[in-house]
Amino acid sequence: MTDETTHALAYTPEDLPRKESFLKPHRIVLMLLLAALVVAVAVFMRWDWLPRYLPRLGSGILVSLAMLFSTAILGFLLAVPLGLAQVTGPWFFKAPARIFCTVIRGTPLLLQLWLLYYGLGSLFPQFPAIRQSFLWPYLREAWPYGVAALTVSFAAYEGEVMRGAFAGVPSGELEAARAYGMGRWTMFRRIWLPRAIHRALPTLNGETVLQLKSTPLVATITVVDVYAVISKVRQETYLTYEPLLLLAAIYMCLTAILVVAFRYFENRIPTRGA
Amino acid sequence: MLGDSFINWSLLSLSAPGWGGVLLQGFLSSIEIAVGGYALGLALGIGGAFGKLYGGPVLRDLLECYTTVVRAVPELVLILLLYYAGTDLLNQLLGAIGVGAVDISGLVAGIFVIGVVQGAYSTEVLRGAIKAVPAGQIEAARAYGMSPLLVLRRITLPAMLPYAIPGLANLWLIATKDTALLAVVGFSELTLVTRQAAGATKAYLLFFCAAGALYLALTLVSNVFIGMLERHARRGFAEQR
Amino acid sequence: QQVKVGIAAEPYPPFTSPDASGNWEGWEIEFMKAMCAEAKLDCVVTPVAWDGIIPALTSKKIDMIIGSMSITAERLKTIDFSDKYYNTPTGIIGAKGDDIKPTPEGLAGKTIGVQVSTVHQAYAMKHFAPAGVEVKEYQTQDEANQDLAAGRVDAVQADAIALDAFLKSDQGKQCCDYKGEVAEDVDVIGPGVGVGLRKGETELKEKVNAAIKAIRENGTYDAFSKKYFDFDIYGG
Amino acid sequence: MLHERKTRGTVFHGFNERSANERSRAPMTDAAQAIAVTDLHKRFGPLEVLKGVSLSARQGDVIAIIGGSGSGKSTLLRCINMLELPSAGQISVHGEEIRMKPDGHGGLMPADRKQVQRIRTQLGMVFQSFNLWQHMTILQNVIEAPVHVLGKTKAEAVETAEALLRRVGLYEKRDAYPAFLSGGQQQRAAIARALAIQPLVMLFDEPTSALDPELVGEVLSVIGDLAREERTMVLVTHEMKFARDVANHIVFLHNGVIEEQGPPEAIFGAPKSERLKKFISSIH
Amino acid sequence: MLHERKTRGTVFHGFNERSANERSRAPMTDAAQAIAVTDLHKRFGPLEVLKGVSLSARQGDVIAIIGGSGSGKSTLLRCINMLELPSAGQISVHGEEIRMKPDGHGGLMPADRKQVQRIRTQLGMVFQSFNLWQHMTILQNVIEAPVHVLGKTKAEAVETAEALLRRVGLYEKRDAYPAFLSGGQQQRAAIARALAIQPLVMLFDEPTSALDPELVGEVLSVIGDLAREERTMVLVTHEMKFARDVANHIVFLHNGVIEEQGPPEAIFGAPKSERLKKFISSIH
Ligand SMILES: Nc1ncnc2c1ncn2[C@@H]1O[C@H](COP(=O)(O)OP(=O)(O)OP(=O)(O)O)[C@@H](O)[C@H]1O
Ligand SMILES: Nc1ncnc2c1ncn2[C@@H]1O[C@H](COP(=O)(O)OP(=O)(O)OP(=O)(O)O)[C@@H](O)[C@H]1O
Ligand SMILES: [Mg+2]
Ligand SMILES: [Mg+2]
Repeated sequence: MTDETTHALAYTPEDLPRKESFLKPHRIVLMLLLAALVVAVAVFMRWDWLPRYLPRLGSGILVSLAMLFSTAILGFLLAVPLGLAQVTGPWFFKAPARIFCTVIRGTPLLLQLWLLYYGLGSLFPQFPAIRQSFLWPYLREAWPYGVAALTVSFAAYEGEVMRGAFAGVPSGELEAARAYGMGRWTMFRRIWLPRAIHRALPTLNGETVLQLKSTPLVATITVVDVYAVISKVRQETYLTYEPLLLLAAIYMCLTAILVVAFRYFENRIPTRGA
Repeated sequence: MLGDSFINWSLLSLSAPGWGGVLLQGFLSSIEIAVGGYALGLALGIGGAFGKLYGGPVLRDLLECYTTVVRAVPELVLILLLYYAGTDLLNQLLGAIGVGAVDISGLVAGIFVIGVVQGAYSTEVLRGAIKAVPAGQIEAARAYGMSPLLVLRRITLPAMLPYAIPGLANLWLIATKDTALLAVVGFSELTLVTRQAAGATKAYLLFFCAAGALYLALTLVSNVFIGMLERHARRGFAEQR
Repeated sequence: QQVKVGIAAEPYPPFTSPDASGNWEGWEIEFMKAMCAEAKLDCVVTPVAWDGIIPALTSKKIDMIIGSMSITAERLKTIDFSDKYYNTPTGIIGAKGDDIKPTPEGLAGKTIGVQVSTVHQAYAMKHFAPAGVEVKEYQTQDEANQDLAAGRVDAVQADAIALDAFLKSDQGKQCCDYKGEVAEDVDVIGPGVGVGLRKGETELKEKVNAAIKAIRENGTYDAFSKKYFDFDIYGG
Repeated sequence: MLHERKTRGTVFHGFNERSANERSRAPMTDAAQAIAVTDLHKRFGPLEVLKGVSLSARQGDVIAIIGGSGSGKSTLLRCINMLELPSAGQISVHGEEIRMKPDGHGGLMPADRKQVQRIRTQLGMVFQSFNLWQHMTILQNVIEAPVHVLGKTKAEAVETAEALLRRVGLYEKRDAYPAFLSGGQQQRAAIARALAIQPLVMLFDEPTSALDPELVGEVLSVIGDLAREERTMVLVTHEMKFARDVANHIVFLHNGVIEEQGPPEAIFGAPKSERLKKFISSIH
Repeated sequence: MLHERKTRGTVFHGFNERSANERSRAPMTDAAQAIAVTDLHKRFGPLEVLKGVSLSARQGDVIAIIGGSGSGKSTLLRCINMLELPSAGQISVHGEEIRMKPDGHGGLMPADRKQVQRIRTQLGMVFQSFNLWQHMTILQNVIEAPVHVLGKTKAEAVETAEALLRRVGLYEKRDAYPAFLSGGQQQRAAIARALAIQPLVMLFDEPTSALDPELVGEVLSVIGDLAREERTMVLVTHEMKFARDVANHIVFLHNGVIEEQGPPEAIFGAPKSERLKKFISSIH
């Protein structure tokens, strides 16, 4: 996926409104209308269930965030070799990396998740060796499958980004490294890799927000994230709209926090001209 | 047991007792929804992009809210929200206009849901593409006396295509994959029928892999067409990138 | 008059499950056909995600629910029910050889799987969870069974008939067996399974009730039930 | 004129004072007046870029506007065909005044869009960065405005276009896309495109400054040919030697006012204002 | 020497014939020989870009390579530090010959990578497009090679680097990222980076041709200073006046052979070859 598409799919720091722009008259009217809407929603809809579920919502949010960060970090670590293999690897690295990225990016995450959990997961217990191994307590849980699926998906998408980033490091900068006597490994470690990551950083924002948007899928394999908690609310209260509205609001807040955090980091690591 | 779940290909045969036919049926409805949703999204996107670029301040802000919400909230949540609340609202709206509540079929609901989500995405893609058209090109058109509408038709739209096609192509691939999320609301598209088939036969791996192959085939075939389209649209640009 | 009958979009044998040509079949489908024929309703099967089936009803995506939905006080707050059309006990299954009793003490420290938004879930939460049983919730019954076979839960609580169907399948035969019925609790489990309807649609409700009564009386009910069960599913 | 230079609204009637020029010129009539700009002001927010500029060109005039960077040359040219809306002042083309009305923010806006569009077809603008339409071949670029603005038939437009392309030496490239042409070729195509609407006046905004030095010559020679045909032209340029050769009138803009103007010999040979002297010495 | 120019393998021993030069030079010894290139050939596929070039530079020499576009100047320079692998010929730096072996495709490859890496640290290359590492600040750019190639301590490297940055006038910008500097500043930073490895010879490949005209001066003045310090340099340049001022030897490359060479006065004042005459007249 190109940077622009990621941007079109995910709210990113460039979209953050500027402060002074709120003060235009029509905005004030719109904001008043919005406030009225929020008040109406708060007053006329049923929210009496909320206090009961607050603790569970909190832990659900934590689970969602844990899913997000663990998979984004693991996925990124995988993405680096995936990108590198596609740019310079010999064919026996290049081809599998390409195929991996194509297959993962070409199939729905939901399907991958179910394939891992119900498909692969149901094979494991048939091997007594696995059942007796120390891994079994983890394989019994749902979250390892969620982490695996989300990691693989992030790695595939970010792997493409890293491929572009590695390939896009100006050859002159690598040549300069060679010209000053760097060996291949030093050049990779000191110039190529950091420079590629530096180039990939702006895209990382968008990809991370996209990853956040993928996390609720793990609820379909019994991981109790915030989405699952809200599903439970819906089932227990038989309310159609209120829980979903709250859920949307929660995700918007999470996205906003992520985006603000990213903007903070972006300002610290200048990527202009990257 | 292991062998069964892997090798029992007869489960995929097209006529009962094989589930192949059902799978293909689900695949077809996935494609139907993807096509419909994508087209609706494109229509919304064209309107949205022009509204965002040239519309009044209120319209611009409303569109900004639309794209912000869609881009900040998971598709799964949006799909639930739109599937239950959206169609309900649509019905009430139609009722209010006096058309009377229409019977929204699952297909229409699916298209509507995917379309609204895609609409926000394509708004952003198209807006970016229009902005990428060098200002000078439009200025030149104005300088030769073209009316705004003519500029749009003859210059802006065709000139933005090369910038828009990669993004729009990605959106199409996303549309095909987002249809899978409709499984969560019980719509019989490929992913759900796959799960039904898997649940009924316990051949989970076989069916999930088969569905994956179908999705992948759709992606790969789409990529071929996208490549052709892109080459055509970029014919004047070949040297620049 | 066309009536969209919502059923759970997931296999729930022997009540509703899709066959290899994509048609839905099972005892409940036959019940629906008989009932609708009797009531002269033009019924269309509309599969809906189980966890959204009540919102689907209230938001008019469907007009009635025939999905093995037990009549409970909790649900009656939101929707209406016809008279019951069957009632079966609630049972527990577990892995073969596992020492599991269908009581809070017998399950302590174990994990039990239930389908969400079912009376079984409510029951497990009320009676088992306080006794230190981990209750794991699944979107569909099939998934719960699957995880039992995969060893990810120790027991599954559900409708005894649905469990029986699973135990008769290849997979069920290999892995699990029936551990017994749970203790009665009418408050939670309710008086049986009814047709779910929107509140206030009394005309439809009366038609349905009359039809259920009629097919019970004219023998249709027993005729199709015999194909599936060798006992009286209507219950006492 | 010199005393006027100090006032903000410098007035220029080139034809009144030019006499030493090689080109003989008929006495002014309205019809012969190709462009007349009167007391033009242009503000960008707080910045006043044009501070009352008046300028007129008769048919056959070749006027070169020179001046330092940021002096407002491009802005002046762009105001003439309303690509920039002036803040105050009048503009007439071929004796027809462009009607404008206040835009409510202290500036002006066209009172009649159709009039502006019509008048623009009498002005052939050539941009610094060519601005050829990238999605069209060279020929398509050239016939675009004749067909879709002037309503000519395609066959007719193609015929004219091919003649023009032959003239700028690009006939062979007519089916190429702009991206595949060198800068000099692109600029010549842009000139052909501007000529295709058979404009009364050609406007050039630094037509060679985006070109590599080797390519400048080919474009200047095409413009020089046009000048020798007595085509009315207003050109902004940094090529002083060229301006001196082709223009019959030079306008030196400084800080949004016309500092000095006159025939090329006077301007380059005997500059009066200090600023012009400095400018000329800095260029050489 | 002139007769040799006609053969393909032109040999140049600058120190033997230069006498009219302002700089006094010690008689040649191997140690004083900074660079020696012998009969260098370079093919890109079917295209033979260097057709047997020989060249040597003694310590303190400033050699300017001039020639038309595509004559092989950059290729020659890049072969010297093995950024391009020669197809045939020998290269020695400071008396040490770079060992090469056939690569099996009719060309050569280094026999010992480590040797090449070591020799490269004796050559400070400055590129046309700066090639500063964008993810590092200026200071980090400058200390990178000393720390990670030469193994100096960071403190030591920073000290040298700051001195160098002060010298090229960029001390204040040491913590800025390259993208935020002007081209001229970037090129000066690149020179500091090259100097930081304390190279025996500095190699410059058109160090100013990617710069806007206003910025050229600042870079040339830094290079001029280096030349006056008798730092050994080989520079490819299009700035003839500059070459004349700073170099003590000029090499005119044409079509992959050295057409003519000699002290600046001879080359610019009294060119012998027709091609050089044409080249010089085309430049001015
Ligand atoms: N759209 C604009 N918004 C704000 N300021 C502008 C705009 N266009 C031009 N300016 C300012 O107006 C001044 C004059 O600009 P103009 O382009 O007319 O100068 P110029 O004489 O053409 O200079 P150059 O030789 O560099 O092209 C400059 O200070 C410029 O920054
Ligand atoms: N990597 C390469 N592959 C193929 N051909 C090349 C390569 N590098 C250079 N050439 C060709 O070699 C010839 C000489 O190139 P070189 O860059 O050495 O010229 P130059 O004298 O530096 O010219 P300039 O003044 O334009 O920089 C050119 O014809 C060029 O196209
Ligand atoms: Mg300008
Ligand atoms: Mg070169």
